[in-house]
Order: sequence, then C-alpha cells, then structure tokens
Amino acid sequence: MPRQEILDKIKVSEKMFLFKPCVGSNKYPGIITSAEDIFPKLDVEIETSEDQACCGGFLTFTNVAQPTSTMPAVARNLALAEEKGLDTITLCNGCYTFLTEFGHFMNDRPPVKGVVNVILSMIGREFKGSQSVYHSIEILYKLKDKIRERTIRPLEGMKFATHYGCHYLFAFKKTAIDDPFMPSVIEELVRDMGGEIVEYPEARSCCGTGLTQVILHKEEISLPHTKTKLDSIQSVKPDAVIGVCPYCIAQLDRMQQKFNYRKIGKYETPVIHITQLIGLALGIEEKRLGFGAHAISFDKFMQKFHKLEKARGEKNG
Amino acid sequence: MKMNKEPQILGILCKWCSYTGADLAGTSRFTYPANVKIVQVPCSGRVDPVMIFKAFVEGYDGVMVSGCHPGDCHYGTGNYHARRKLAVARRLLNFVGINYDRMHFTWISAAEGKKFADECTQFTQQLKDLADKPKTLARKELAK
Amino acid sequence: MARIGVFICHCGINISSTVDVEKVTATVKELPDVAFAMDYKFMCSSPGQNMIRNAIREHELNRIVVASCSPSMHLPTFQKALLNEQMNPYLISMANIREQCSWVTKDREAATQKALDLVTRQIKRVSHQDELFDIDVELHKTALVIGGGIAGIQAALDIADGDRKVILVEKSPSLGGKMAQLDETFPTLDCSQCILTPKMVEVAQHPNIRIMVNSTIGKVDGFVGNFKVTINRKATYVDEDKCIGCGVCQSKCPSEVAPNEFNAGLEKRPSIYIPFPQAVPAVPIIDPENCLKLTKGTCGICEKVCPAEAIRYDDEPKEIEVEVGAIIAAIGYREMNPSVYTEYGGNRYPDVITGLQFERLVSSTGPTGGELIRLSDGKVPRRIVFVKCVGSRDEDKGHTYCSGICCMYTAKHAMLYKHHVPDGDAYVCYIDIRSPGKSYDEFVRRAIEEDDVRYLRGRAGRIMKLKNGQYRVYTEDTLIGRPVAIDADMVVLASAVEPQGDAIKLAQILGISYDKDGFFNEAHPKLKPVETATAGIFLAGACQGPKDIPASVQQGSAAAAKVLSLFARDTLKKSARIAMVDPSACTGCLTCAYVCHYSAIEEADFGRRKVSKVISGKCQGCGACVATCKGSAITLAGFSDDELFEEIVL
Amino acid sequence: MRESQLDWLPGYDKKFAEVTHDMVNDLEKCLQCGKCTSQCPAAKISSYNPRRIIRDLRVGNIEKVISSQELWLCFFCGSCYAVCPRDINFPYAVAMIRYAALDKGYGWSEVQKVKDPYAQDYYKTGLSVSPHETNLGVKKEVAKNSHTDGRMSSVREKMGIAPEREVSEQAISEIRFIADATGMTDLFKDIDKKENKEKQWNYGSPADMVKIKRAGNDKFEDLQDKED
Repeated sequence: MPRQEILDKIKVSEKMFLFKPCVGSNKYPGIITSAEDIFPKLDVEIETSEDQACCGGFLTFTNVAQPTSTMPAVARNLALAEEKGLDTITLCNGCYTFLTEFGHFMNDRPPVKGVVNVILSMIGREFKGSQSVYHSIEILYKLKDKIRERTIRPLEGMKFATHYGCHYLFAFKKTAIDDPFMPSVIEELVRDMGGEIVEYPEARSCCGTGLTQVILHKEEISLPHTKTKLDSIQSVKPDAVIGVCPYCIAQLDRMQQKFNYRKIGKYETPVIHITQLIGLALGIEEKRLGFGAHAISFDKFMQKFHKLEKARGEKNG
Repeated sequence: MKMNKEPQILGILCKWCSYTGADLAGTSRFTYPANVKIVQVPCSGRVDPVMIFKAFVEGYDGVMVSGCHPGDCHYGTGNYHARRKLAVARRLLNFVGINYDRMHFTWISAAEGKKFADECTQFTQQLKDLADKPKTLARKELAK
Repeated sequence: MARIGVFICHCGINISSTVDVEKVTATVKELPDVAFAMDYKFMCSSPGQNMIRNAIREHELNRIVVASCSPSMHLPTFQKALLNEQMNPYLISMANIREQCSWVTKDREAATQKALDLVTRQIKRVSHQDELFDIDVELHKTALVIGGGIAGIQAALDIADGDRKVILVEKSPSLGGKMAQLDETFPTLDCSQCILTPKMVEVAQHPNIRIMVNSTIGKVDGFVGNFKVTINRKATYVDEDKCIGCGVCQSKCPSEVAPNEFNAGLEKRPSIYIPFPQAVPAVPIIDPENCLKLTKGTCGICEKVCPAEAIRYDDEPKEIEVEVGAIIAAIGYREMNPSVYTEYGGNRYPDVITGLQFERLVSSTGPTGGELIRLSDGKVPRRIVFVKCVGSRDEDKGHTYCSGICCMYTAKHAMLYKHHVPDGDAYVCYIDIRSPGKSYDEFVRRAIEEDDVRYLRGRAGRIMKLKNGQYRVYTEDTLIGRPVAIDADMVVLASAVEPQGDAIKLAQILGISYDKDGFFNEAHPKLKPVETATAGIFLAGACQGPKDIPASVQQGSAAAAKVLSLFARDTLKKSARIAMVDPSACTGCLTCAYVCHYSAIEEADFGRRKVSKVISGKCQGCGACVATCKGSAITLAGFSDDELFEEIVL
Repeated sequence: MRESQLDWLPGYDKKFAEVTHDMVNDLEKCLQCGKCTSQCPAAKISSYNPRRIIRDLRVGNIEKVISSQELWLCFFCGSCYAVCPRDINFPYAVAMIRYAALDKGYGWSEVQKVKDPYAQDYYKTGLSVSPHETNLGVKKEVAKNSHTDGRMSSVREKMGIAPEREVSEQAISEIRFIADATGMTDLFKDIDKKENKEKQWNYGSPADMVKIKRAGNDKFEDLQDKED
C-alpha cells in the first residue's frame, strides 16, 4: 500500500522540469517523447533544458570519478531546475537516486554545499537546494484520477507484469512512495487504465544490470539473474513487462535478444516504460511511443491491443 | 583560611550510589588524599548550589559533587535536576570570580570504589595545578 | 543545651592502626557541648552498646556521636541502643572514620587529623538535629491486581492465601492470558492448559478474590496504603449472575464475522461468545460492533434461546470505585504484528504465520483440533521454516531488545512439528540461541539432536511465494558464509514480545515510569525488581520486560510477598526524613511540585494564598524540592541546611 | 592482510568511517545476522558476501577487503540496505571502499573498463550512454522493429524528433570546467597508466570460483565474445 505520509509531501505543480535520462535519450527515445506528451494531457506543463547533462551518478558508482567531482555536476543539474523555479520529474531510478541522495547530502551539510557553490559560481550558477526532485511514478500516481478519467484507449484484456527496479524501492526504503517489498503503485495505475496485473514470484528480484555488472563484462554474475527473472516472467505469460527505469528496461529488453541469439531459450515479452504505457492509454500518437527502438518487438502486443480495441468498438456499436 | 599544603576538598555524595562507592573505596583499601572530606546527602538532587558557595566561603579549594549514573537515580530523576542546577552553578562561580574548574561534578556508582579514589586523586592534582593561579580571579582574567 | 556524648571506636585495629584514637578522644573532650567522650575497641559489640547506654544515663546525654564505620553499616545498631534508653533515634550522628578515613589514608598524622575533622563536624551537626518521629499511615489491606494472566493469577492467589482480599481486574472476558493460548510449554512439554486451568478455577472459587473481567483501570488517586481506584467495566450485555454458561447463545448466533482473538485470528467467532471452553468466568459477552441486534436492531436470537434470561441488550458501562492498599500491575505483553515485515509477506501469505498462531494451530483446542495443516489448502506441511528475531533486535522495523522467549518457544515449536510430522523437515533460522535457564539449553539440544531440527545461523532475508504454493525462504548460513534458499510449505515467524497497546496509558494512570519501548520500569534493576518508584505499586510478569512463564510466576509470587509484608502491619511506618513546607515562607510557585518525582507535593490553601504542601505518605525524602525552592521554604528533616552547613565548615 | 593480530588496531574501523563520508551508518552496528547476504543477488551467484566484508572491516582486516576480488561484484541493488535491521547503507559503503581500494592500487582494471565507452562519452557529449549501438544483434532487431537501418538517429527521425539529443555547447563547457576543476579530467588521463595491483584475496576457494562461473546457466561462458 502506498504510504500516505509520503504521498502528502509530493506536490504536483502546474509546470515541472523533466529530467531526461541518458538511456532514454540514446536507446529508448520513446520514454522521453511519451513523457513529454502525457504530462500536458494531465495538466502538467513540461519544461526541459538543453543544458541538462547526465546526472553524474553513473560515473560515481563505477568509481571513475570521485564523489567530489560528481557532486558539483549533480548540483549543476539541480540548479537548472532551480533557475526556472520548478520541481524536477525524473524518468529513471538512477537519476532519481543520485539527484535526491546527493541533493540531500549537500543540503544537510552546509560546508559541502559551500564548496560546491564555489565551483558552481565560476560557471555562473548556484545550488540552493530549494526545489524537490520526484520520480515520474510518484507524480503519475498522484495524477491517477486524471489518468483514469482521460484514458481513451483502455488496456482491457491486456496482461502486465511489473518491475519497479531496485534503485527506487530498496534504496529509498523509508522515503519511497511505496513499501519496498510489496508495492502496488504501478498495479493501481494499470488497473485504473483497465489492464490486468499478473504476479510472478521473482517480482522483487534485481534485473541483473546492477548498475555496473554488465559493463564490467561479468556476464556470469549478471545474466543468470536476468534469466531467472525473465523465466519467472514468461511463466505467467504477460503481454508486456512494465518498468519505471530505462536501465532495467534496457537490461530486460536487450538480454532477451541476447538469450535468443545464444539459443538459450525463446523470449519475446516486450518491456515498456510506464510513461509509454500511459501514453498508449491516453491515446498519444503511436509513433511517438517509440516502440521501434526496442529490441523485442511490440508487434504481437499491438496486434492484440488493436484487436481487443476493435472488438470493444464493435460491441459498443 | 587555614594554610594547607594539600588542597582542601569537599565531597558531596548521594547516599545511595556515590557514598556507598566511597565506602567501597575504603573496603577495597584504595588510598586517596586525606584532605577530601565527605558530606552525605540523600540524593544529588538535594545539593543546593548555596552549599557549594558556602564551601568556597569556608575556604575549601575545591568541591566535588557526585550522584548516581544517569538513569540509576534511587529517586528517579534527582541526578538530572542536580546536573542542571550545577551546570548553572558552574557559570555562576565564574561570574563571582571563582575558577569554575574548582568544582567537579561526576557520576559514581556504588560499585565504583576505584573510580572514586581516582577522581579524588585527579581532582587534587587538578587543584594543585590551579594553585599557581589565584583562587579568585577578576572576571576579565577568567574571560581570557 | 546540648549534652553530647562522643564514642570513638578502634574497630579492632582497623581504625586505630592509622588513627591515633586516644588523641582524637582527648581533643574532642575539650570541645564545647561535649559532655562525655570515650573510645573502645568494638563500639558495635554488646559491651560497647552498653557503654553508650550507661553514658546516656550517667551523663544525661541528649545527643550522641559515634565515630566508627560507615553509617550504612551500623547506624541502625546504635539507633537501637538509643531507643533502649527511650531516646529519640534521630538524635545520633555517625562519623565515618573507617571506610572514609583509616582505610584510605596511609599517613598516621594525616589520618588522625582527618578523623578529628570528621568527628568535629558531626559534633557540630548533631546539636542541630531534632527529635523526629516516624509517620504512621493507615492502610487498606486489600490488593488490586491488574491483569489476569499467569503472573496476575499467581500474585492474586498468593495474596489471597495470605488471608488478604484481592481484586483481580482483567481487560478481556476471561482469565488466563497468553498462557491459556499455548499448547505445550518448554522445557518440559507439559500441557499449558492442564497446569493453568486448575489455577484459574482456584481463583474463581477463592473467597478472598473478587474477579472483575471486561474491566480496565480508569483512575488512581492516593498513595501507598490508601489508593482510590476507579475501575471501568464495559457493557457485556449478559447478566453474570443469571448466566449458567451453557453456551447455547453462541452456538445459535448467526453473525460469525470477527476474528477469534483466542485463536490468534485463525478463524472467526460468533458475536456472542465465551472466549474458550475453559474460560473463567464461563460467561459470554456480546461484541457490540458486530452484533446484529446492537448494530442494526434485528436478530435477537440469543435473547430468545437463553434459558436463564441473562441477555441484557440495554447493558451499560459501569464505573466502580474501590479502595486498596497496594497495586500489582501484571498486564503482560502482546505479540508484535509482523505486517511491517513485507519481505516476509506482510501477513499476506496464508501459510506464513506467527508463533502464537502456530500454538493455536497445533493445539487440540485450536481451529483444526490439533491437526497441523496448511490453512491455505489443508495439506500437511512437509517442510517448515522457523524464522527467529522477527521484530526483535531490529531497530529498523521492530524493537532493539531481545524478546527472550522466542529461542525457547521456537525450539519447542520445531519439536512439536516433528512430533506431528515425524518425517518432515524443520529448519530454524537464528542469529544466536539464547537459552540461559534451567534445562533450557538441554531442551534446545534435544530439538537438534533427538528431533533432528536443522539450525541455520542466519536471519531470513526474504520469503518469496512460489507458483506451486510453496514459500522460498532466503537466508544465509553464516557459519559457512553462503546464502541458502529453502522451499518450505509453511513458515513460522517468531514475532517479538512487545508491551500491551495500553501499557503507557496505564503507567500514566498509575504514575509509574516506563522505558523507551513501553515496558514498566522497576525501582532498581537488580535490588528492587518488583517494586516501582512509586511506593505501594508493584510489577509482575512481562509488562516489566519480556519473560517466560517461570519468570512471570516468580515475579507474581515476589510481588505478592511484597504486598503481604506491607499488609502485615496495621499502620505503615515511614521514615521521618521527609520534606516539610513552611507555608509562611512559601510563595506558591509550585516549582517543587514540578521537580517532585513522586507527585508528593500538592497545592493547599494558606489563608488567602495558595501554597505547596507535602503529602507525607508519598514523600520519599530525596530533597529535590528543597534544593529547588527559591525561598528556602522547604526543609528536609534530617538533612536541613543547618545540619549540612555545619558539616561543610572547614 | 590476513587475520593477524598486528592488523587488529583499536579504532581502525572508526578511521574507516571517515572514508565513507558518513553516508553509511556505523558499520559497528552490524549484528552479523546475514539478512543482507541471504537475498543479495551477487552473493547468490558468487563468493561475494556483504556480511563478511563488514566483519573483516570491523576486526581490522581492511587490506584483505580492499584487495579482494569480491569487492567488485556488488550490484548496488540496495536489497541489503532494504532489509538491514540496523539500517546500514551497505551499497554506499562498497562504493567508498572501492575508492579506498583504488587508493591502494587495487581494482584499476575494473575502472578502466568503464572509462572508455562511458566516462569519455560524458566528457565529450555530456551523456554517459552513447547512441552508437555496439550489439549488432540488437541493432538488427531494432532495424526490423522500427523499419529503419537500426541506427539511433534513424529511429529518432522516424519518430519525428531530432536525430540526436543534443546537450548545448554551453553545458558541455560547464561540465568540462567542473571536471577540470575537481580533478576528474586528470583522473581520466591517468586511468590507463595506473598500475593495477593483482587482487590477492578471494573469499571463495579457487574451485568455488570455477563453480561460480558455471552457476546459473553453463552456456554463458563460451558464448561471451562471439557477437558485438
């Protein structure tokens, strides 16, 4: 069950800053385009910035850069939203983690913030720590009544499995919108849009990306988790897996191709970001959903969706 | 004021913990300077700051107050009241021009005979170190 | 005019080896007011005491100073000598020249000087001491026991057997508490109800015990010996006097919706119910939230079928006032609800149950009649995992303390499982096995060795529901350092012991302190384990901290002994060393009342002013108020400023 | 570096607390209950064991931890933190311990792997993930699904958006300034030259490591480098 006290703290403004994730931009552009489309439909104006770069957390947790180097980079990104006076929406668990954790870290320690601001002042910026950072799922959950009302292409008859991603729930066990082990936020949203949720045992397991595992070429460490997870998902036969983190989506999507290529199973469950799914239900242009960028084809998914939609249309005359 | 080589110390100890601790120091034969004189009070909460000022007026070089450890007070919260009162008394000592290092507040349980003897020895040494400085100082000097 | 006698002890050579006793005696003889001084080898001995008594008579002494060992050692001895001479025992003072002089000083000269100083102060002090008289307080020789679990039952029986009246108040409809819910008990595996129910019946039949079930404490006023207690009895809608306990009403009740509390929520119960067959008293009550008659005005079947015409739909809550001399709080504990442990399913997995639920599941009076089956599908669990420390030793989601009993009851559960399913597998995930009791560790070893229960050192991290209906328990075998996954049919969570939900409220009503978790504080952790800081209020059982049955019974008996020794007297003697307020000096600021730990200071009228007044029965003589009083209006008898200042004089 | 008395200095782990930038909560709170390890994805499949790492830090076997192979196996999934009864944020501890290891010369090979594709991209474009697809299999599938040649720019164009997400020149210069000012640039330059000490400690036995490689699915190892 979502936590009321956290929900109460989340403020949905008329205008918000959309923080674009790297994976979203360069591997799954549909995540960003659908986010840009759905929020206005839910009465939240979206602003982005060309000045926004990578959140910087990736470099920290691969130990390529010291936190002392990435802290100002995080502060710079946060300062962009502050300059506009907007709260930030992130689409990626990683961006959310690093922006909030480092933001709080600096806010709680004025000396650190001071040093960071000395560096930022040289590029003419300042980090005040005045604006909040929210995960897209938090904002979308707050908007769930509007989503239910404005769903024009309901997901009736479609079955979904969910994957929240460790970096949202586990890393924020006290401050995330929902319980780390028994969340129901995506489930509620999907049911509101008419879809059906199928539960699978490994729902709380890591997708296997683990931030660095695949990159460090430790496939023997990473891929078994992906396989276990995908096997568990396949066993309940969903039409798609819903994620909230582009990085997890990349792992679950691309590794299916890899397994198929290596002939260790046949995997064909498309993986979709919650913004893309809501985009579909709210009826945004299908090409803006960017399903083409996925390694696992959405053809079957869309065929079923269209068929059900047509059947409903005929029934309703 | 009598002139003694050894600094004169007044120990104000609560009956339940610290006085028993001082007895234990004796039972265990830990020696400490003879110029520590002990007054028993039922609880460190009974210690009126006036008693401390009175002691300095009488000519003592130092005052040591001890009660039960936090949470162990026989009367529940007496030692907390003492702690608060004596924190103020310390500042007041400074105000009237007595070096506040001449007052020592500590917790000694009934099992800490050794600690009592050590505290007495240490406090005596501390007072000896302070002996070079005049016992009462102008406030300006203390502020330095 | 004080006539002081000074008696200096050699204590064999304990004092005289470092202190020149004769010199001290000779010196003090010359001091003003000293009418007599002497030294002797053993002042505390019978001849020594006689010397004091003779001197009092011969020299008409009216103040005595004894210089010897610590007053904690022999003050009462010398006070007795004074009493024998019809002298007020508060007219003596002792100089501690052994523990705080001869034993801690090596230099003979310094020791002699110190001894002289110490004796001189006491001589000065003693002339300020006045006659004091211990206070007599009347007392009601009736005890109130709050809580009808095993600790309360034991305390009530012991007091009642000592021929004193007891009022036993219980919140629920029946006595018995947690012990009544248990199946078998460690380490003997004897049937819990078989040993408990005879005691419950004994309580019911005891002429000295008045049982008040369905009742809670509303208000407590007064002090030791004289408590006025308001007991709130809730409406039960059944006339206790008329009911014959036949149970027809509950068998005909059509509304079975509420969870059965006695069976730990494993099944539903009717809205009119006797909690369990052996309940004492065997009188049903109506649950007003679910009764169709009381909520919707329909039904009314129980009234129709009752052969004794005992149903009263118009019953109302009552307030009963009683006067008691002592109170024993024995409200026990509750089992923590593991719903916050979402990694263990957060109560959503039907076969992941708590320890108490497991007790009911294997109990022959439980919902399955003692058949150990999975509640989801009725199958016998072939493999079972017991997870310990659920809510204990967990500052993140539970409590920081160790619940103490889970190690033992889990060993017992594992054994019971193996007795029900001999060819099944039982695993226990533990961090430490804590079994420090008589035959306790042997019991755990028996579970491991004889019953082949597999103990894995590691806390369970997650329980995953598998598609085949099993539960995968992830843990680590920390002794080999590898993670382990066990596919089990049933998981039992050893849920923590925690204070009753209304514990803090009761503590505030009683005026006793409680710790950060809500357990009641004893007066001293070692030496006063059943007393509270408030005189006349005692503790028994798990409300003071997690306890098993033997420890609860022990504390019940100990509290009863304390009550009986209190009641052995006709009046209560309280030390005369208490605070007194001089109303003419009191400004009525009541700061003293704020610092008083015993609420012993109240507001009183003095002419047209409000002043503070010490309730002599409650005051314990700590003196916090004295040191706090800005106008020096309060004096602590025996430790007045005059007396203490004389001791300070250098 | 092994469990010798000499390493067992009092307060050694306290000193270590400074390294962890007080993001971690005190490691000495650890109960050694094993709840972290029980459902750790890395522990499931290797000899990595968070509990043992904490234990070694606590007793002073710090050299052993920072020279271990296992230190580089953490997934950063945070499930250990999510279940920890003492609220120890172990993933952060690992990140910080890794810096300590790098300080001593261990683990540069791991960092070097990340530097080229990701850190350099960040420095050049402001984004860590490049649009260039190295996995040809995926590129083929994307080409099929998007009816393009499979390049990200084509996919984006087909969606009706700019072929590339551009980070402004201004932003890139700012990023570079921060990188220069904080020593990130110098570190990037030096990374390849860093002498990498061979990791010495292995929590599992060598036989264990072989088993680990085969764990999960034995088809992984021989197929590793055939594509891309």
